[in-house]
Parts: sequence; C-alpha cells; structure tokens
Amino acid sequence: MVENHTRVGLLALFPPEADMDTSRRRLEEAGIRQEQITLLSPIPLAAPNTEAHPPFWPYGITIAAGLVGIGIGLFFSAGTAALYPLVTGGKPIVAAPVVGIISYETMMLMAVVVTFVTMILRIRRARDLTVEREARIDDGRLALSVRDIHHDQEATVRKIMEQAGALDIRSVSADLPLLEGQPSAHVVGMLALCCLAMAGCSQDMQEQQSYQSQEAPRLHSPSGSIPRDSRTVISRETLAADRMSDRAKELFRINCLPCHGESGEGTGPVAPYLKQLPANLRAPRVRALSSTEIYDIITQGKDMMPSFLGELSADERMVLASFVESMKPYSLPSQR
Amino acid sequence: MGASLGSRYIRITGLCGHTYLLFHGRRHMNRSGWKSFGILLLAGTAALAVGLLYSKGSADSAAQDRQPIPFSHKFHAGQLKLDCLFCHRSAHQSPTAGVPSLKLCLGCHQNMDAEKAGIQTLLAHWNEQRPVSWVRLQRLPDFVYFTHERHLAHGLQCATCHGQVEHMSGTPRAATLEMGWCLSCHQQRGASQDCLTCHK
Amino acid sequence: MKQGSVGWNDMPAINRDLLAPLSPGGRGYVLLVVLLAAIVSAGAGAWIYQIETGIGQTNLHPPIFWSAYIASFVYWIGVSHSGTFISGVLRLSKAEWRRPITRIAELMTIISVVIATLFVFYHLGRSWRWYYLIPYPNQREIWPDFRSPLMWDATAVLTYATASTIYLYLPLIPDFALARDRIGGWRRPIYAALSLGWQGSQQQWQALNTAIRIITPLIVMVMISVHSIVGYDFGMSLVPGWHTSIIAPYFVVGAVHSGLGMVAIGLYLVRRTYRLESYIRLEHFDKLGKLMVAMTLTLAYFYFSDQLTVWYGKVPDHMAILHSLMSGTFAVPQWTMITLIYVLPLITLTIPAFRHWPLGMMVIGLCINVGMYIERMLILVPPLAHPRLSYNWSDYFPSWVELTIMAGSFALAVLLYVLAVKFVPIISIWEEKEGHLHGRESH
Amino acid sequence: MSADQEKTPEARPHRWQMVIDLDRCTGCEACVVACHAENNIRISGAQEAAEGRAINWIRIERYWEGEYPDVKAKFMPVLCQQCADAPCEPVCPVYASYHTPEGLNAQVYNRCIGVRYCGNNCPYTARQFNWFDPHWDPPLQEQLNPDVTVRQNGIMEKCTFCVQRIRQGKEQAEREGRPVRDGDITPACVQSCPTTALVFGDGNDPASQVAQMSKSRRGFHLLESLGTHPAITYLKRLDE
Repeated sequence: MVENHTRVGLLALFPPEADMDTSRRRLEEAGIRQEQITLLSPIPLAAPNTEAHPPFWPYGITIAAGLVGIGIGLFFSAGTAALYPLVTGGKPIVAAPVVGIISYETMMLMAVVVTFVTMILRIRRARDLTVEREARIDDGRLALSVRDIHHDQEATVRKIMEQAGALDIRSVSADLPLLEGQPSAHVVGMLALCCLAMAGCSQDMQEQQSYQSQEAPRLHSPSGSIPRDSRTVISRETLAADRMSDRAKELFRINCLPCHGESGEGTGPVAPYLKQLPANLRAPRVRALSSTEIYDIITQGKDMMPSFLGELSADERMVLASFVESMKPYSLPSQR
Repeated sequence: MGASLGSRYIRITGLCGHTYLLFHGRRHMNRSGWKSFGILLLAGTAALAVGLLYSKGSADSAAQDRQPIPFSHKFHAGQLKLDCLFCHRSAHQSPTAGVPSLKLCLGCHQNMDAEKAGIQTLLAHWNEQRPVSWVRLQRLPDFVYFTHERHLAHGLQCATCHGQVEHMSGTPRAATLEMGWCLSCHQQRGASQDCLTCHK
Repeated sequence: MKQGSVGWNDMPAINRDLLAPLSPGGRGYVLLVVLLAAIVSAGAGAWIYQIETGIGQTNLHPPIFWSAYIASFVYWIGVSHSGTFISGVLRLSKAEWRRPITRIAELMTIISVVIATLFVFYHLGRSWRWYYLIPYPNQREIWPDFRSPLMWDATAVLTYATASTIYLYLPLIPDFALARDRIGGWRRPIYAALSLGWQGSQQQWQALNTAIRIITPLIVMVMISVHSIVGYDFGMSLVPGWHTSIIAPYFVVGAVHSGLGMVAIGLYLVRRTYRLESYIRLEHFDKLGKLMVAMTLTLAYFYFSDQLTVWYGKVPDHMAILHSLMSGTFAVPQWTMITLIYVLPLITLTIPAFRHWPLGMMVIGLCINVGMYIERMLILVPPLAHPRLSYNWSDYFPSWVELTIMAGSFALAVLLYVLAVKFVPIISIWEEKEGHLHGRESH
Repeated sequence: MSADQEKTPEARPHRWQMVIDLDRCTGCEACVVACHAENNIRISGAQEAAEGRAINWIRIERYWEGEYPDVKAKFMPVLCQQCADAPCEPVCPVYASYHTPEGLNAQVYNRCIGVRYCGNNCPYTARQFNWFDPHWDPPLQEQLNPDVTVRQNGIMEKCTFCVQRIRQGKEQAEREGRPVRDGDITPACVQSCPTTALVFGDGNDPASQVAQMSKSRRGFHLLESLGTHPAITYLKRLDE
C-alpha cells in the first residue's frame, strides 16, 4: 500500500443533465477502479449503475432474522414451563395458538429490526467509499466522487471531470476526518437494563396492619382469657410408654444437657461458668427422689436451677421427670 | 442456588437486599462503552432512587447486627453448645421460632459472675423489669406464610437456612430469604411448589 | 441518464418550502406549546394523584373493571393505524399521491402508539409493578403468562412501536442529512447523528430502498396483527358483547377509519399553518375522502353483521346489551356515534365537491374521531355493565380524574406533534422530489 | 403435570367443594359478616357502597318475583365458584390468578399488578378490586387476621374458600399423623351459617357430606352452560 498522504480524493459537482455513464467509462479507461468511483444524488437514480453489490443480501438476512425471531417467541412463550416449573393445578401453560401468536410478533420484530440494523451498517460502510459529502447535490445536482487516487492520476481525472461539464471540482486529502453519527445502541441497551434495576424495590404489603408474631404487644389480652392453642396435657398413665422415647432424650438434650451434661453428671459446658456446680443426676441424693419430686423441681426450680414452668408444658416436664428418674445410678466413687 | 446458577449468572445484590441475576457475558469495553457505563451508572442511580421512594424500607431487612446487648451466638451456641431450641423454644411447635424471654436469660445469668458490661445491662433490664428490644434480623414479608414447625418436622436443620451461627459472632442473614431461594429448596426436596403453600 | 431539467431545477424551491416549517416558531407557536404543556401537566398531576390514592379515583366499579383508559388505549392504537395504512398500504400499491402525506401520517403513528402505551400504565392497579410483564431472569423464578391476551398485546405493541419507529425513520435519513447540511444551531449535531453519515451515494440509496421495500409489507402485516390482538383482548373473554369472532377485523377497520380521519385533520392543519398548498393539494383530500368512504362502508357492514346476528339470535345475555344500546342507558351516545362515524361521512364524502373542500374534510375527520372515541367506549362499557347475573347490572361515566388524564394525554399527543413538526421535515423531501421527477416524466 | 406429583399425606389430592342449599338460605348475611371478619376485607363505607364498590367475597343476591302485593324475595349467596375451568385464570398476564392442585382458583396478591382482566372475565362478578388502600379506625385494626394478607390498593381479590383454614386443617392433621377428616375444615361463611345452608368439604372423598349432597337431584351449577365447572353446587328451592 502507498502511504495515505500521497493519495487524494476528488469530488466534482455536475448539473443533472451531465452524462455520468460516459464519464464513468472514461474514468475506468484511465485506470480508475470501479470501487473508487461513487455517484451522489439527491434522489435514488433509476438508471442501472455499474457499482457492484449483491442484490439479494437483505432478503436472506431478513428471513434468517425472522426464523431467529420465531425461536425467540418459542423460548418466551414456552419459557416458563421450561425454566421454572410452575404449579398450575394440572392446567397446561403452553398452548399452540399462543405460541403461534407470540412467535409471529417476535418474528416480525426480529425481521424488521435486523433488516434495519443491516441497512444502517451498509449505509455506514458505503460512507467510507465516498471522498466526502457534497451538500449541494440536494439542490438538484449530481456529484461524482473518485477516491484514493494517486497523485499521477489526479490531473487525468480532473480533466475527464471538466470535460463532462463539472461545475466545481474539490480535492480532498485522503485521510478523512471522522464523520458524525456514532451509533449509541448500547447506551439504549444499558438504559433498558437500568429499568430492570428497579425490580423488587417496591415493598407493597410487606408490613401488615394485622398483629404479626414477634411484634411488640399492642394490646394486652383480656384478663382471664386463655390462649387459643394452649398446649395439651397428657395423663400420667400414658407416660410409661413414652418414658424412654426419643422425645424424652430430645427434651433432655435441649433443656438439661447444657448444665447437667450429657450423662447427667453435672458437667455440662455451661457448668464452669456458674457460681455453683449443677447437681449430679446420678448421685444417690437425686436417685432417691420420686418422679413427682423431680417434676416439682423442674417446675419450681431449686437453688440455682431456674423454674421451667413457663418454658415446658406439663407433659413435657412429666416426660423429663420420668427420664431423669430412670437414669442409671452413678457408678464412679466421687460424689457431689 | 448461587452454586447451581453461578456459572451462568452474575449475582447483583441491590440496595434493598434483593438479588438480581444477570447473564454473565463481558465484552471488551471501548471508550464509548465507558461513556455508556457512566450513563448506566447515572440512570441506575436515578432508577434506584425512584424505587427507594416506593420502598418504605423495612429496617430489619438490611439492618446490621447491632443489638442493644452484645450477644454472641458464637459463644452461646458454639462454646456452651446450647441447642438452638433452648432459647428459640417455639420453633418446633409454632410458626415462629421466638426470642427467649428475659426470664430464660436470667435462668443462667443470675447464677454467674456478672462482670461483663453486657451482662450488667441484662441484669439491669431484669431489675427494672424492662424487656430487651432485640433487633430483628431474619424476617419474611408479612404476605408470606412460613412455619418453623413444619420445616423442623420435616427434618430441616436450623443451620440450613440460618447458617452455622455457632461460628459467627454476629448473625447476618445466611440466606437471601427470597422467593427463588425458597423455591429452589422446595424443588430439590420435592416439597409443594403451589403458590398458596407460602402466600397468604 | 434521463433527467427532465424542470424537475431537477425545482429542488432548491422544494428544499426551501419544506425546510421552512423547521424554523423557530413565532409567538403563537410558543403560546400553543405553553397551553398544551399546561394541560399535559394537569393530566400528569391527575395521574400522580391516582397513583398516590388509588384507582378508585376513576369511576370504575364492579362489574365495570375496564373503561375509559382501555377505550383510550384502543382508540390511540387505532389512530396509529393512520401512518401504517397510508404509508404502508399506499407504498405497497405504489400510489404516487401518497408522497406528501406519508410523513404526516407516520408521525401520528409513533405519537399515538406512545400515548396508547401510556394508557396501559394509567390503567394498571400497581403501575410501579409493570415489570412483572417482562420475562427476564429474576429471583422470583416466574415469568409472565403468555396465555393471557394481554401478553399477546404487550408483545404486539412492542413490535408495532419498534417497527413503526423504524419505518418512520428510514425515509427520514436523507432528509436528516439535508437538514444537517442546511440547518445550523443546536439541532445540527442531532441531525448529524441521526443521518448516519448519509451522503447520497448509490450504494446508500440502494440499501435504503431495499430496506424500505422489505419492511413495508412486514409493517402492514404487523399493523393488521396488532389491532387484531387488541381486539382479541376482548374477543377472548367470556363477556357477552365481546365474545364475537368479527371483533378482530372490526377493530382493524375501525382503527383505519379513525386513522384516516386523523390524517384528514393533520393534512388540513399542516397545510394551512405552513402554507403547503402546492404540496398538499386538493387531489389529496379527494383521494383521502374516497378511502374514507370505503372504510365507512366496510365498518358499517361489519357493525351491521354483528348487531344483526345478536338481534336475530335473541340470546338474553346479548339482547340486554343491544337493548341498552338501542333504546336504553347508552342510546344517546350510541346514536351520536352512528351519526358521527357512519351517517355524516357517507352523506358528505360521497359528494365530489365536498372532498375538494379541505375544511369540510377536516370537520368530517374530527367527527369520525369523536365518534370512534365514543364507539370504543361503547364497545367496552355496555357489555361489562350487563353481566349474566342481572343482580350486578350497572352504569358508568368517567370521573374528573379520568377525564383530566384523557385530556392531558390528548394534549400530550398534540404537543408532541407540534414539537415534532419543528424537528422533522413534515413532508418527505426526497420522496417529494422523486415524485416531481416521476410526475414530469410520465406526463 | 407437576400437580400430580404433589406430596400429600394421602395418595388422593383434595378437591374442595361447597354445597349451597337455597331452600335453607334466609338471606341473613351472617356469612357476609363472617367473611369480612375472617378475611380482612376492607370496609368501604356508605359512599363507596353507593358507588357499587363495597367489597364482598360472598354476597346475597336478592331477586324479587311477582307483582305487589304478591311479592317474593329469593336469595342466592354468590361467592367465587372456584371453577375447575375458570375463565379468570388464563387471562392473568402474571400468573397471579392460577389453579391450585386442590382445585382452588387462587389469587396471589403480591403478584397481582391490577390489570383487572380476571374481573371482567368472571361471569359471576365474584372478583373484587381494591380501589383504595384499606383503612380501619382504631382499634378495629386489632381484629385483623394475621393469617390473611391485608390487600393494598390496586390489586384483585376474591374468595379463597378460607385457604388459611384449609392450610391449618391440613397441618393439624399432619401433626397428628392422620388424614384430613370431613368437617375438620370449615370456611368462615360455612361456620357462621345459622341454617347450615352452606356445606364445605372434600369432593374427592365419596363419604363426605359435600360429595353426598352434591349428588342431590335438586343440584345445579350457576351459569352451567358456560362450561366453567364450578366447585359450588346449588340446591334448588323446594317450592320450585
């Protein structure tokens, strides 16, 4: 390639009667390639011009875009069913006519938009083939642009143009200034994304006027009223079966283990922090107690041990008492 | 959910604590790309401002774990190995897990050497018979029906949703507590995905 | 190359004439803009008030859950058919007389689609949650339900708005380039950006013309589908007066009817204001008038078929609606509507001399549009007001909030048009030049 | 469909149904009041009621028959018919209105954006819209049911067959490790009806009272010709 500054472009303005075909032919005879020449006009010229471009290009693209559009329509109208399993009580959520309608619209959308974008790209690419714009064509003139001419050829081209009846010939340096019209499609795209950023910020109905659990009390319940779902009390007779059940172990683990330890020896993880040591449930002193007495201790508390009256229901305390009663006696020599 | 989708999406957590999933796809940014990024930033801020106008801002959703008394789950649940249900006693029998009563705290704390400032405050509350106003950190919107009892009855562990609090000094939200998060678990475990299971 | 010198020499004059409207407006123009802006802000205020307090500010009540806003939506989508019909169908049929009026009509299309979309938002109970209608990956793991005709509608309107914007823009590119070269000031960089570096080279002309040729039939198909789908919003429901198969073609023809009426108004006003008598000629009003007669007859035929079927069938649920229209609660608007959209146009437009009277054409356009607005309300309200369980029968008239919002939107449409006229050459300059040339050649 | 894979303690899913015996209905409107109390239905006030905007999930339609003085008032309680093929469901663009596996037409309030298409498409006019934000003069807000969302303005609502009670009933049964028994679950309107004109139950349980009664020769469905297959069976008055 020859360096830019050695090459120029020429732009000639012609009256509309000028015979452009002849000039073009003469230019080509003078060694100018076809793609160096462009003809500018204020309206599309009906005459066939020799500038080569495939006539079929947009139809294929439009059809392809339409097919992609159908795919997009299918994806969206059947997407919920595919991406997110929804419970709809056995009702189908994809229906053929619906998919058809949506796909029709997305097909059209894609076809139109892609054709449009293709056209923009083509218009902008064609811009580079012309030396410069010639504003005066809009007053009913034609312009012939010959770009990328070597200095040696400039005089020849000028001569041909003058002979063809050029009103004005301009010479333009080949390194062209950047033209206006930066597409800002991605700005638009990003703005659309911003709209999505609003999603989920509204907090309708998140805080209800009705009294919710764990809310500070608003009114005290009337004196003498009973909670609707007070915990049930089971009779002593049924306890035997429950005695060693998993339930008792679970209750012991949650409520007693922290102080009394897993084996009941009073060596739970909390024990070292307490002023006194918790009782050893396997010690003879405890073993001597009846389940009723243990129940009373759980209910009322004893010494350091807090009362579990409000924390455990009567049957839970009963289960626990039976569980403690059934523990095996302490077998090691030291005693508390 | 983050793990299952992580490869395909970027996760962006908005100001209101909501999570957005975006397709992950970075392109080379040119100069005008940065310009539009600037516009994006501006417009995004504007959009968020509008959004925030409508969000009345539930204090608990984005609140820091700044309790009136410096309570440590790490110590109580970790070192002392207290079961979650010892304090949050109603979790296995009611929709709400519950916050322990002052009386339950005192059950242990009145038998301890009250040296720390926090424990002093706690005792002061007890002496004045004034409840501690703990800051609520884990909360679902009121239009959601959620019950701890059913979830525990079906064998879920507290840590599944609340994280391993025995290793945390504070108790931040371990999960987003958002619909998609709930749904993904319901899907995995074959639980009901009917809207009315959770919406009331 | 065959260039009739007369046509080519016309071009500077055409440039001068058609760029003249873009020059800054006078005091009257500013006054008009201020007045319109005031009405628009009144409408906006009413909308904010409605959002803050609730949809209860309308006069809706069960069983009438849709009315003025949806009727306006349908009406404005209808008006938008002016542009696509005039420009699309006439371009397809290569009707030469379309040239000076396509742009006027296409601008109406865009603006009325925008206004129609606004009405969707006025209508929503929680308009700030509109994004629930967009399928995008979200934390709720749920997408919209495409089974709903409203989703078809949303998709169709999106397609239509995009396609018609593109369709307006395509022939504007050479005109923007002209404006870029001839008009200075703050508008120049905008024109420059919008003209996409247009130079008028043959490759560019070819690209443009091919794109127009491809998109024209597509947009005609979109136009027919979009108003059919708006009709399906009603046709798909169980409501007695709505559930009819003629509703889609009826809506399309009705839309074109009001669209043509609007074009008549626009032609008259643009022509008068900017002294474009030599471009928008009596011939155009005549041709438009003939089109309007055809549309009136088609619409009347559909209307008659529909009502005749109802009347002969004597199904009680349907008869209740027919009675309320013909002699009951809604008789006055019904007969006004029939006069305005059928009787008056047929009486006047069939007289050739009338069609050459621009003012008269404008008045008839106005009649048709008022009538079609009433017609849209009558499609919506009487069927809703007469549900099958007669215990719930009801009545409706818009509230002041609804009326203010409707007036504000109308003012917004006019305002946008008035502003657009100052920015967009209102007659397609290059197409007009082309027409001049072709005209000279064929004569 | 995933509906069939729903895990319920029983193999067979429920199909909640109601029978309304028109012969027993006296038009006392106890059901209307009970429904308001149970479901946090907003109080519209005289002005709005006059505008036709009073929200009722169940209403007593009153039809007069005959000429004065030979006039008869006939009452018909109308609530959401919980149609098996509901016209309101497919028209919702956001799935706020959908069909549950137990045959309810559900309305998810916080999904609703208020396009009101469902309201138009319900031939029974059973769907109601919140025209304004609800308001209760203190201390009336204290009686609000915490198990039911208080609906804000701009969204549709309708009878749910007291879904919160259904949920509670099912949970209690699960807690006790037994199937739901007939009579465990009663919506507020059924519970409050002094003449037991309303009966509720699981239509899939052939032994239930509702399944028995709906087979009655007096039974009919409201606007049956529309093919909506309502879950509510009306029993004709005996004097007809």
